[in-house]
Amino acid sequence: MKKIEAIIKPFVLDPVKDALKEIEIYGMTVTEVKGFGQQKGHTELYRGAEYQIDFVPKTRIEIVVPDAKVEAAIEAICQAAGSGKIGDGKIFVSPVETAIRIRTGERGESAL
Amino acid sequence: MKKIEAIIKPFVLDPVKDALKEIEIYGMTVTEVKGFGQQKGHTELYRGAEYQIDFVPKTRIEIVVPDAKVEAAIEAICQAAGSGKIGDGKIFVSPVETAIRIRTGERGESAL
Amino acid sequence: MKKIEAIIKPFVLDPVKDALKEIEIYGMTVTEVKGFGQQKGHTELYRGAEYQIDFVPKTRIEIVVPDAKVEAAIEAICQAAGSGKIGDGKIFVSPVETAIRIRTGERGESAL
Amino acid sequence: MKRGLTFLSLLVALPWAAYAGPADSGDTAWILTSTALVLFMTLPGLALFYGGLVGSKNVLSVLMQCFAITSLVSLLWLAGLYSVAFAEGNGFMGGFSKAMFAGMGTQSLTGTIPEAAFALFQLTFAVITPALIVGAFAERMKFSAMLIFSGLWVAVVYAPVTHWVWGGGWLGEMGLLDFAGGTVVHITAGVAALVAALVVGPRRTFPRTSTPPHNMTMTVTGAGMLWVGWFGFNGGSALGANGSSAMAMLVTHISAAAGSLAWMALEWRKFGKPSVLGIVTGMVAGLGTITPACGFVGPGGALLIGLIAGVVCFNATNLIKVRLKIDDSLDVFPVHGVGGIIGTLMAGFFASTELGVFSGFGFGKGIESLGQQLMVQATGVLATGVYAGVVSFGLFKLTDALVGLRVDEEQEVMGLDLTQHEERGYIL
Amino acid sequence: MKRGLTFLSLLVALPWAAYAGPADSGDTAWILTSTALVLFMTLPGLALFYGGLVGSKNVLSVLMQCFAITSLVSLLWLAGLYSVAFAEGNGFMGGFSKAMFAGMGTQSLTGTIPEAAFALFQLTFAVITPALIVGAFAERMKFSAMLIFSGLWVAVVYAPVTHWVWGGGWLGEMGLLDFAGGTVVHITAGVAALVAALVVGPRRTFPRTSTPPHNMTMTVTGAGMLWVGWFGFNGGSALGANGSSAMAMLVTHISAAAGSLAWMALEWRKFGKPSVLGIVTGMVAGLGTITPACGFVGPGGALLIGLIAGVVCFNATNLIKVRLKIDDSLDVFPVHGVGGIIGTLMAGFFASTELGVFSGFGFGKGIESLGQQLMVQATGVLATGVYAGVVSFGLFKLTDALVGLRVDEEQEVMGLDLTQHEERGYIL
Amino acid sequence: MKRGLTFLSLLVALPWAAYAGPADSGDTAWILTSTALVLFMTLPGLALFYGGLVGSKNVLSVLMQCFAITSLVSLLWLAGLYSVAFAEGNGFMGGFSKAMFAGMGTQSLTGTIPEAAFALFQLTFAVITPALIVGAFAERMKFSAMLIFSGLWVAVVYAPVTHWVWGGGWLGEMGLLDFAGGTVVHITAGVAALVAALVVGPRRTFPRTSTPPHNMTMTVTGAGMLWVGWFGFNGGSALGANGSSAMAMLVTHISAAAGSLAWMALEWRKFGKPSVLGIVTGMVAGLGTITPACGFVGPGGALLIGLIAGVVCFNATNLIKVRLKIDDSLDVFPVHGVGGIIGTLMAGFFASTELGVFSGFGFGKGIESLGQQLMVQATGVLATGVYAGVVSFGLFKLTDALVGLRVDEEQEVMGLDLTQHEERGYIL
Ligand SMILES: Nc1ncnc2c1ncn2[C@@H]1O[C@H](COP(=O)(O)OP(=O)(O)O)[C@@H](O)[C@H]1O
Ligand SMILES: Nc1ncnc2c1ncn2[C@@H]1O[C@H](COP(=O)(O)OP(=O)(O)O)[C@@H](O)[C@H]1O
Ligand SMILES: Nc1ncnc2c1ncn2[C@@H]1O[C@H](COP(=O)(O)OP(=O)(O)O)[C@@H](O)[C@H]1O
Repeated sequence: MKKIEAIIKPFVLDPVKDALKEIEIYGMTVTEVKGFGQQKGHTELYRGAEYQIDFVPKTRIEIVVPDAKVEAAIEAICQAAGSGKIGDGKIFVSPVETAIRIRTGERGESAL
Repeated sequence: MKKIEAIIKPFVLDPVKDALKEIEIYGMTVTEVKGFGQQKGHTELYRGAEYQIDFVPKTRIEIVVPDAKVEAAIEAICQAAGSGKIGDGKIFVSPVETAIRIRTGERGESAL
Repeated sequence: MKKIEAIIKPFVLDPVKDALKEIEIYGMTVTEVKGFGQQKGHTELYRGAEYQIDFVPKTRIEIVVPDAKVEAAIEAICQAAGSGKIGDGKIFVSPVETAIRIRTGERGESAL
Repeated sequence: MKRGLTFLSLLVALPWAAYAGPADSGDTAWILTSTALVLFMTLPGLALFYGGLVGSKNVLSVLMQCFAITSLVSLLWLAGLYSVAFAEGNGFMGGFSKAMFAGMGTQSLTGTIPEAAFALFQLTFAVITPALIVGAFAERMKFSAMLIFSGLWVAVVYAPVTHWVWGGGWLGEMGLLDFAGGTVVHITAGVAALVAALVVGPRRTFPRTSTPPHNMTMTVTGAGMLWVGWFGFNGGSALGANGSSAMAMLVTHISAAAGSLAWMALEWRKFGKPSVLGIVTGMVAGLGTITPACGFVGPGGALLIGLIAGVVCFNATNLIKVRLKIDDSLDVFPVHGVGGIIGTLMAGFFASTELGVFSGFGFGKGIESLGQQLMVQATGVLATGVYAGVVSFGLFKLTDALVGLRVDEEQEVMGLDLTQHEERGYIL
Repeated sequence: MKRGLTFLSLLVALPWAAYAGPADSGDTAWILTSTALVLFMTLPGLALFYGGLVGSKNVLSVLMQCFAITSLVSLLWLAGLYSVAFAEGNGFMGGFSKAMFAGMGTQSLTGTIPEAAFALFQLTFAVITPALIVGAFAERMKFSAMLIFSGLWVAVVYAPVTHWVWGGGWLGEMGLLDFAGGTVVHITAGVAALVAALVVGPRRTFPRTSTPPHNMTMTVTGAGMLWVGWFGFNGGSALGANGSSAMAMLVTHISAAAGSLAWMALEWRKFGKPSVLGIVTGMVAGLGTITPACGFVGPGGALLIGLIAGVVCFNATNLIKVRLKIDDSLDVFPVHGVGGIIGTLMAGFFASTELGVFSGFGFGKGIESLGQQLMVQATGVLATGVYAGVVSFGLFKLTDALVGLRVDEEQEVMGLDLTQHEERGYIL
Repeated sequence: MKRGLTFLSLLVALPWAAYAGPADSGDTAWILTSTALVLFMTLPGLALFYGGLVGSKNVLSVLMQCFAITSLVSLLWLAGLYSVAFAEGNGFMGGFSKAMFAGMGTQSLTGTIPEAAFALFQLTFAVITPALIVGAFAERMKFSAMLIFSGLWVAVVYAPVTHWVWGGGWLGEMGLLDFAGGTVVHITAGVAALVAALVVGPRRTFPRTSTPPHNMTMTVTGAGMLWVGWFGFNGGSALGANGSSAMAMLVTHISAAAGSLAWMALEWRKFGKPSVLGIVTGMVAGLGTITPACGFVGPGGALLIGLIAGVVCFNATNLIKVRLKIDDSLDVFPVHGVGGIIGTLMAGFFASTELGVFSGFGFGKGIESLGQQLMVQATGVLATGVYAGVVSFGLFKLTDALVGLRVDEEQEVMGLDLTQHEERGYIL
């Protein structure tokens, strides 16, 4: 079981969600985050004083999937979130040992 | 050392926190997130136009615990967060290699 | 490749970011979170009624780095975020299997 | 005094619309302005003041309740309640001769102002009174129940009590001093709020884990609007632009300031820190308490009234919420109810012309002594309080039987905004 | 009736500034107050009402547009547009004799009030009308384009149409009843909004994934301010403090309340839940619709006008947005345009003195029958609607040629606040 | 001119309360309304304007300061400051004969209005002036220190200076033109703000990483309220409803619009984008600058005054904050102080009746030439500026000695809301 964490641009959340649905990944958890990377922030001016805003608003999607679906999920996300422009974001894959569904106590892949 | 990540309903945060305290888990980090899963979102209507809100507000609790406490923690969370209704949430367990307490530089379980 | 997750006090975000930049870590993702630990929350009073606020505002920095940079990053964060006071926060290190840059599809360390 | 009683004597002495000369343009200008100010107190003033104090999942429900009450009561006022309050009738209620504002043209006068201005000005009072009660049952009442209760309450409590005091009824006749609504507005609403809290029952989280105010900036914004709007409420109650309205505004302002500082000082001493919620609550206490008195007392009296208001309402709030654990969610009774009671009593006292720098402008018509005036004031307090309490209880029970008062637990947890109105306050 | 027409007859009958006695202080007080109330409708009223309805990344752009329009139109009004609207001229436009407020001293009068008060009161109308249009092209228009369009539009549409109706022009002469701006304000703005939506085109996300309102509390706050401010808009249009202004305010209030409840009821029935956005939209519909009628109809008429406004505008909104899929973002046309049209027609109807409890105060000068009055009203609706539509279309095309109307896709995605103004609404 | 000076001549010529006929109802209506408008400027207007500009952890502290100042100054005004400002005395201060509003009944008049209205109207000016200073030391001042300083400052700076200019004192006698408070309000507050910034010292994050405004929508809301409320501030300063008040309002509005557009244009050129904070700051500059002049200049003069205000204050802000790196947090000095200075000077200039389309309504009493008037204006600027500067410095030092001016570093980092008031602005 793997956790796939994707940091994407906020406005591609809907397409990414739809792309994941198509490969039958229904569960996901989304967080609003601020990113720092090659894509630069911007400057805001308030009464002539400059405020350098280094962070760019990003959305973080977290999905835990069976090993078998990892590649498909990566593919789907890249497809839906890629515009070819700097700041499209990253995907990180990391191991998850188990998952539990709180409602039933089920463990493992059937809990996803 | 493991990281336990639980996605729960926002209003059970307090009971869950209390349940963890009882088994002497005091440290935790909480994030407000939006979830997507079997529990469906809702529709909002503004002047007759429908807005389908797919995401449900959820709370994510993250605790890093020594291996010995993993089962007890899972148990405590399931107990406090479970209502038997769809949307109660998930728990994910994943490996953590080390923890450092910034204040002292301590590493390992004593840093928790 | 490792993921370094640091839970720090919100107002040291800028120094931490600068310290990481100095050791040439440019990419990071930041989330506003609420923490619970030894540092206690506070009480708010509204018309004489007490509200115990258990959670302290914290900032979570997440950086994925090549194995070689892990120690330097930990060092830099401890340096910039440590004040010696309770609540300075924690760093957690965990394994990441791979990273993908959405824009290009690159994988592994070159995607960071 | 004479000026102060313009309104009362008018209603008592003149056959309606007997006189039809031109309106005084200055008096009219001020009452039209006051009308705008009093509507402003409810929308958006009170709505914001209350809205900020609830959880963010219930903010729209509060705003919605204030809006719906405003609209509903306005139409009921047109339909017949203005008539019940102000048309000729007996000592207990007016007749229906003015239903649908019958006979009201652009030439009809009430005193020196157009009757249309008078009717609309009074309408804004009828609107804000039930809106005040909303604070007591916030975060748990069904919208439909709120609507039914408010409509009935205005008809059965507010309109008749208005007749008693201002419409030529028995309390006014008796010489009750209530310039701008200590009994009519604050006691009736405050007592109804206490009944509401008891009948509807506490929020499911009370007092264990109840949520703090979600947006204090909204509450403070509303508070500022209330202070400003109250100038119209009290100053407009002179029904003209003259020395009496100016003095009413001046003493209103002094009392608000004194109430604010008193509450702030008590908080500072008792809890170690003064809070902005404290200071604005003291302001409302000062304003509510001076309301019945503002046409009869001088600046020195107003200072004492404000200070006393701050101290008494501060302790009343503590008593009700912390000690008695009654979930009058936004403290309507301890602030408005208690303020109205002590204000009505103090109006009788500080109206006396023999208090030196604390003197007022004299007792009610036909009243000779301080003791006599205080008896009348106490009668007014008791009569309006008991009537409002008993009838409000009945109306809540009736409403409960009709549609049920509370939302179910799941809805309360999810919040009224989504479950009652399918909307959310903020999507930032 | 007489009072109601004060304004019109004045403009027609009196050579300007011929009379220079002292102003009536009461009338002056009320118009100065009304001026403040109408400015309040735009800033911050309308700005908040609209601002809350857009996404949080565009909120400042809306506020900025309202502020910039206010400032720009104010200077244009000084420069020459007051003169175009109100100086002597022909039936279609005034001359330039009053440019730079020439000849206006502290002694110059318009009727019983200082001309400076009249000019400023009218200025606030000129400001809010183009600000209303902003709702149609929100979230996608370039700031520069907005500025150019608004300036031109006020000059070429608003000022002349004002002359037609209130400045001694052909529609006023014909006996058109438009007390406070059904044609002048709501039809011109509403039709321009429809044209804007069609010419500028929909937001890129419309209707697939458009974002819901980001801050309903802001919208409701603005709505409350609009209701209060409208008292100045309609009540001030009597240009004095008298029975006519009082009655105008009263019927305005009744119509707002009726519109609110009508919309709420329809939503409740159709969608299962009443919403606060619904009730405040109904309120605006009720207010916009009574605007042309408020000096001519009685309370009974106002009740019907408000109810009809709620029902018709509710359905119009549905038609335009859901069925025809026209992205008039904040529903300016179905609420203001449609409200202005039906209100102008109903003004003619409910002005009749022969409708029993629904009677009004009589037809326009020289008009004998209901049929004749309705013909005049229909002429007013058509003439102002068609003129506003055609000229607005031309002005949008011209602006497009000059600077382009829309921001590019990336800017639309990032939001206008950052890309047009380098600021963000909230950093909580 | 005559009308414009009503107020001054009154104070000079009439023995107080010598006349006791009935008040003019129209004049009274307008001053009561203006009073409400000026209070509205502070609560919630200025509170929101300032509150939005600070970080979200300090928003309540700003709101609290505005509320506490309002309450405190109101009681001090009652206690004796009204008397210091307006009772008979010498050229430098009034006596204490009107302490506790002694002798003020419902029949007492000031000119054509009740003295209670005059005293309350002036009270609202006394309230807003120290509230303006709050912007200079925002985000770091102790609440207790703020309270002590503000109380002392109103007593020792504001009340006497008011006497000098409006209370029959030496500057008024000399013929100083200051219609609504260029010297009394804006120069005294602006200079005190500069002193505050220097004595209290910069925020610990300034200028390295200071936080941008946390809620621009709040600031813009407050700005709208300030614009509206300023109608009462300037228009009410005529102390009646007449051609002079109407003209004062008209030129106030023109100057606000011109200041807004000037600032917007400069930003657009210099930084590439116009911002909403820019346009509203220009508005405040235009309003502050026209304040001393508004009773003496015509619309053409107002246009120039507004444009110059925008340009000068824009550059002054840049100079103070960016170049001199003085942390006058919310730019009180460059906007209000500088605006007050240039406005007072320009009042002297544009009062001239010989400037063609830019003419005003004539010089001060007994002043014959432009040069002489300008000397008087310069004297007023210098005297009030130097006095305010020196005394404010002393008061800050005194307060520092008593309780300390600043919170400690940890409190500054955590924010004043939690550490001074144990509350938070938002829990969304
Ligand atoms: N090493 C990293 N660790 C964690 N998050 C990262 C890392 N590098 C980038 N990110 C996240 O990914 C986002 C996009 O990265 P960026 O370098 O701007 O563009 P690109 O996706 O084109 O490489 C960043 O804003 C940040 O949130
Ligand atoms: N595969 C997944 N990966 C990450 N988060 C998930 C996953 N599945 C569910 N979640 C999270 O858990 C929440 C609850 O899941 P849901 O399917 O609605 O109900 P249940 O807990 O009854 O299975 C979701 O809202 C989402 O935040
Ligand atoms: N076991 C844990 N798992 C996850 N987060 C933790 C854990 N312990 C502490 N934290 C986070 O670290 C923050 C700081 O911890 P705390 O115990 O207050 O102080 P210190 O850093 O001095 O040990 C907490 O507020 C919480 O967010």
